[in-house]
Amino acid sequence: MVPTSNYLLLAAALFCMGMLGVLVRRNALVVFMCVELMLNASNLTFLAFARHRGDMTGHISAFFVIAVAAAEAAIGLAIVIAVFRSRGTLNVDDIRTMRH
Amino acid sequence: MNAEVVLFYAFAVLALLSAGMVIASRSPINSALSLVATFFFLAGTYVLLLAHTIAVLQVLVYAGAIMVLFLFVIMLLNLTETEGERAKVTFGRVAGALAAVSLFALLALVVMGVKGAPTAMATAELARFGTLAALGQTLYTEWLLPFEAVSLLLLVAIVGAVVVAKARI
Amino acid sequence: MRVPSIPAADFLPLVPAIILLVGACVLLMTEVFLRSPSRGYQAPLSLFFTGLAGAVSLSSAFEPARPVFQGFAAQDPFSSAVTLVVCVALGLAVLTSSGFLRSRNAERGEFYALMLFAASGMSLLAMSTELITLFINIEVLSVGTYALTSYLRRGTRPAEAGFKYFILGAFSSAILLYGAALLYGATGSTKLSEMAVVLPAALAAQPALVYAGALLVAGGFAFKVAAVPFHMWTPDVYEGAPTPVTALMSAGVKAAAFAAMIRVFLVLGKGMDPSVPLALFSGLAYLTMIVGNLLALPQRNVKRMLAYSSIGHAGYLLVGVAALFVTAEAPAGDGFRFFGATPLLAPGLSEVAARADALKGLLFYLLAYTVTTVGSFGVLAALERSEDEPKGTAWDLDRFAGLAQRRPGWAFAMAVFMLSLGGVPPTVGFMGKLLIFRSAVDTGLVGLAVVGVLTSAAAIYYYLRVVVAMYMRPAPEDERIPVTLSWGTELALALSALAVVVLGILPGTVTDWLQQASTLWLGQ
Amino acid sequence: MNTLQEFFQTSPVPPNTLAQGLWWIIGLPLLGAFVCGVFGKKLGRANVSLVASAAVGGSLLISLLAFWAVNDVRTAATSAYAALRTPYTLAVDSGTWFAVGDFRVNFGLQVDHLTAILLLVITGVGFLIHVYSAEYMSHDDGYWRYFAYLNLFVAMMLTLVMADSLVLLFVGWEGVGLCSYLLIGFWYSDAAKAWAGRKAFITNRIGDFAFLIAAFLLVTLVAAFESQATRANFGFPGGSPTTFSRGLDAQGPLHFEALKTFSRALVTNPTPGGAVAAVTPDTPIATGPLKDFTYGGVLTAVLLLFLLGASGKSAQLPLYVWLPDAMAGPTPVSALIHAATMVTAGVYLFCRLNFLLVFSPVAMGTVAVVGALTALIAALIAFAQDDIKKVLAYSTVSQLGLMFMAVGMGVFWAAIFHLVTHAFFKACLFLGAGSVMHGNADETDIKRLGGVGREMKWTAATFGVATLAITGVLPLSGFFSKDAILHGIHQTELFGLPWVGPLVLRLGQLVAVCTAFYMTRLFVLTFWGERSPEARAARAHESGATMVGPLVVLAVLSVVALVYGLNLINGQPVMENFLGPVFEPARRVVSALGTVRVEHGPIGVGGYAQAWALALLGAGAACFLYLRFYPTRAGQQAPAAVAAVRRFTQNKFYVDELYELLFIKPLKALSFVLYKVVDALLIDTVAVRGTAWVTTRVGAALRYVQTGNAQAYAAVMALALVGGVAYVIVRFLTP
Repeated sequence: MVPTSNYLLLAAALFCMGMLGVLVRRNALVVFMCVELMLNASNLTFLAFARHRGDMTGHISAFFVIAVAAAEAAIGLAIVIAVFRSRGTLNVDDIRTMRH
Repeated sequence: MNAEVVLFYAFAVLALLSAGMVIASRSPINSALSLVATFFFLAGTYVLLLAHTIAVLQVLVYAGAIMVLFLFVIMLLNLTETEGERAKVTFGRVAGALAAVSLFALLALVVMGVKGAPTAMATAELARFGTLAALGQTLYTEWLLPFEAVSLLLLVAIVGAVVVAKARI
Repeated sequence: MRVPSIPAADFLPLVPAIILLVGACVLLMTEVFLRSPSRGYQAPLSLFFTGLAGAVSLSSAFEPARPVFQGFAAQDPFSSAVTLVVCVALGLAVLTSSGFLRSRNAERGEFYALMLFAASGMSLLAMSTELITLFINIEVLSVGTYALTSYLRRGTRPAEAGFKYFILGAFSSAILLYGAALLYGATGSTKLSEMAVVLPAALAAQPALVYAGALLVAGGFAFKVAAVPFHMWTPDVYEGAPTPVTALMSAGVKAAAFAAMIRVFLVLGKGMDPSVPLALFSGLAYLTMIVGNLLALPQRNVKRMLAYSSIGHAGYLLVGVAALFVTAEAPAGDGFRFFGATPLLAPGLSEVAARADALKGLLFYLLAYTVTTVGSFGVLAALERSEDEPKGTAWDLDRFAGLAQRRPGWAFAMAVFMLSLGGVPPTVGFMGKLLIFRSAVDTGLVGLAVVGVLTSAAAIYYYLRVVVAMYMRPAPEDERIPVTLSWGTELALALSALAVVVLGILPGTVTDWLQQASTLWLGQ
Repeated sequence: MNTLQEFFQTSPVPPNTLAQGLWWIIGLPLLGAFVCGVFGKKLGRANVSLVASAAVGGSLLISLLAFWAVNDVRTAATSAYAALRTPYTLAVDSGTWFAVGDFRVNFGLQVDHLTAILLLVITGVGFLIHVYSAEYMSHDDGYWRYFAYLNLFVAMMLTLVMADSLVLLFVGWEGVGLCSYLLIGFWYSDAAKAWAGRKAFITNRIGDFAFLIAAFLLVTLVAAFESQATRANFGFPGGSPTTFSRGLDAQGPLHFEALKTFSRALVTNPTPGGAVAAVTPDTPIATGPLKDFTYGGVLTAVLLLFLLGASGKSAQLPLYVWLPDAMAGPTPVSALIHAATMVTAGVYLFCRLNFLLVFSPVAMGTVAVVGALTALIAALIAFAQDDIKKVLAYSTVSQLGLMFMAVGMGVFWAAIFHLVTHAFFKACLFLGAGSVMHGNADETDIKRLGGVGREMKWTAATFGVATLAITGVLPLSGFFSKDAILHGIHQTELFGLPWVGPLVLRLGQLVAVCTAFYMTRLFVLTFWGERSPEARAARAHESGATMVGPLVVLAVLSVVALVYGLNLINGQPVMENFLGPVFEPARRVVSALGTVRVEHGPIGVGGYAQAWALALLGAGAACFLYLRFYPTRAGQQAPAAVAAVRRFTQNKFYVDELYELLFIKPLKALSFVLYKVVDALLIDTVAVRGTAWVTTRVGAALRYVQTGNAQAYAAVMALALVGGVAYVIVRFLTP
């Protein structure tokens, strides 16, 4: 049997890799993909705990998270398209007209 | 060493590798495809956790639908060119990288505290655990409110996406 | 298989949200079926649904608290009060929208529909008592506001604002979700009521897991309420969003997020060492009050200034939240109290009464902030010219120069709003601050009250700068009067100015009502 | 005499009816402000000034009725905190304003003798200044704004004095500050004037902050007392713990009656060592945030905080710097706000809280010493000022210092008396200065005026009367009020601080000499002598009737106000007798605690003579210097060698030089140094500008953290989370 903490460690690693991607990648679309990675890490945590406790709540949570991720993808990609239309780039470093 | 252990480590290593590819590869298309791979390997670990239904949904919705949407946008915007060779090293990036790495160290400490292996379950229970029937029954009865809320969320997302992506207002 | 029965009565608390939802769908339908070029009917239509929802939530405000939908939501005076605040914010924002959109030739049913959708999300969020439901409802209101933020796409600002809001919002939701997963792992449930039961045992077994989860959840909420250091998106997003949307965000989203945060932490706080939530929220409050107000000081862009000021106001609200976690006996070893650590509550005040007071102060402050800030964004919306937006000069302080001569009514309303934001008596802002600081002193959080009074004293400076510009600087000679006249704007300004003054002079009825609601909710 | 007394003791309007109409005193100017502010532009110049003046005039009429009614024997207000009736008080309570838990504030007004006097001063002087302004502002485009602000100010000032609780008083306190800020900045044209407004603003906020903290402490203190007090504390007629609690529930702890009852209960201790021990000022507080402090100790802290608040509003050390700069506003504003009414709010506050102040000799001594030092420093600075309005401004600071001295020594009635006479003569002086500026092309430098008296006879005459009054020459009101203060101080000794009285008295006498000196200098240089060759206008012209009229009325008032100082009723000065009921609670506390020792004695002829001699000394010195000494030296810029020879040969000159070297030079240098070091450098630059600079800099620096890059924002969030989780780990995972 694999101990639950290994699954949790894998989830934590994926979560932090997603976070790393959000914080360092320049392409807005890739940044968004990394957010999806973070959501998946949360899902893995939910499922690992569900198995750990033999309780289906974690599964249902994961189900809803997938639905939420779909909704986020719809609106997020629309916004990415809008950004690209208005300035012709998806470089996060260039999307900073408003500051200070 | 049984099959579960072998499979877990295989999936874990592959998932981490492909997640690394998502972050590291220069082209958005490569990132997106690596992300699809990550989702597949994660679906594998879900199966190991007896979450069959979620594993299927993961492949169908995530890898199948959401990632297709990403790829579609990449094609639409013609984002084939790679990111600039020298990514600007800013304070935010360095601090962010440090934060992500140290957060992992800290979270690892926290989750290592979860001791023990999964609960052993009776055969009958095991037969139901993680199945579509079990999931569906709870979902449509007890979890009615979040289910309705999610349908609202999808509606809002559709309307929002149409409004944002529509031609000039 | 046990099939729980959900009685029809469980749907009653959802009625305000359902009304808003139906309204949104009706407005979407009008775009399809009523293809008349004039869309003047849309604002009154949205207003009708908003008013209906507000009336329903008011009528159910004094129902005793009860869980509905198997503990996934709760019907209680608290959620009714927050829904009412949301409806007030929504109504005023809708009123200012019509003129604003018409002058940009952008009045569409979708805009109002999205506003109503977002508001129904806020209403649902205020009553959710289960972490996943809560998360979904946060997403409903977020997705609605993301879309609204980049609704106008002239120039680069709206898309940029939408992008920043979306990417940071998704990031913070992911953090919140991961925190929720850790909490689930520690307690085995996502329902707040069940967590409350299991929490003491879970804390004994795995304290780090619970606290780390709670912390991550708090981080997610801190983003939504714009608490420092999760505040940095606020000025950029508020500046780029269409002004009526900014108004809705600064008032409605904040109210709903505060409501959810209070609900979650009141439950989590029960099992915990009480000094932890106290220290957490006191620390956030100190940072938010100081940084928000300091950042607003050098701003000449009034819209950004109001954004920073909204951060500062989140700080004052956090003072009220911190006061909710006071306990009768002193927790050991925390450095967040000045003036002696032992006796916390004012004499003759029970713990429940102190908490009810703090909650009343919070709700009143939310209402006060809502009418004031939506009103001031309304003035801003009426004044800005669409051709200045891409240059970013539409909200410069110079736009207010000599407003008193050109539009005395607006200038007066804006002056009233500024004074209220600054907490000058006899406006509602003063009353709100008084209630909050008073309850902070009552619960022994004197340090927070002192910093609050000091920062609001400093804040008056930048608010009065707007008043000075309006009343003491000459109007630019060459400029034509740049106003978009609409009945909606005039009505919104008149109503909110009236509310600011009347509630400032005679807050009695409302405070009594909130007192009753708070006691009813916390006294059980 | 008896018929006269009876006449005054029977109000024409029944007191209970009048009480319901008290709102109109505030309402009329508020209405005026609304009409002028909203319709002002359409109404036209004449109508605006008519509306504004009529609003204040109407308010004056009702105030007169109220003044009359408080003398009525039938007038009394019921106290909710004890089964008592407070005589000679009109009160109206409109019920709950707001409530926080058991902390409640009602919306109510009260008029007692103290308020009645101030009502007359505010509406009376206010009315005259409105009339005067109609001509003074006749060339200004912003007249409607001006009258709207002015009316609003009057309404706020009336709120301040009529408030029946500290909270409503604070509303007025903030309101007058706001109007003052708006009116100082009325002619914002250059950075210096903008800074003047800002300085007034910052210093006042410091004061307001102290005020709020004091009020919070007071609420907590009363709550602690309510829970700790015993039956023995309420052993006075009508007192009982339940009535007190019921009163607190009904009207809240910041109502003045509540504080009065609290002070009375705190000193009531019928049977020392009886069955139930009473709570005394030395009892430590048992519960709440103030645990283990004594009641007296907390009260001292409260009073010192109120002193800081009052220093901001009333321009005392260390917060006085804003007042001289506030002269950037229109002159009638300076007369009304910065001389007659708003700046006296601090004095009013302490007189209103007289029953608390006398609990603490330390606080009283601090108030007195702060007042004395302010009075002296401001008087010395006034020596070297050449701007006519600046001299008057420093003189106001100095006179306010005198009032604080009186308050601090417990001679409340004399402080109010001086407040009233000062309002008359200082308003007259300011309006006179305005008239001089009006007739001399807005010249304010007294070195460039001179000889104005010949062309502006009315202005010169009224200015002269007011100068005599402030100098303290015998038959004028200023003499009586100043002498009442000094005499009162002479008779008083603070418990434990016996040195304060004599010190303050000597400083006060010194201030009297200095006042006489600089005021005479001002008058002589402006109105007498030859016209300065650098004058802007060749000939001055007298102002019109609407400006001279108020001047004459104020000059007459500064003479006839002396009636208040005569020993007409029961061998007491009229003012002391009149204000007797107001300060009765303080007397009760004093007799119970013995914090202040008073030896009553009539003012002897010797005292009068001494005071007069002091005034004449200062005035004489100034006359000599500026009429004889300097004019003879004018134009004598001889070569150094010749001058040296002449100095040695001409004995007279030698004496003069010595005199100048020994007396005038050091004094001028002192004045200059005080102005430069204390005023300009320490307080203005370091304290006020420094605070503003630091906060703005920090804000501006923080701003650049806001780079606009979404990833940097996310990184800050991530760092905060790392910090939080690290804290959790350290706290819960380390054994």
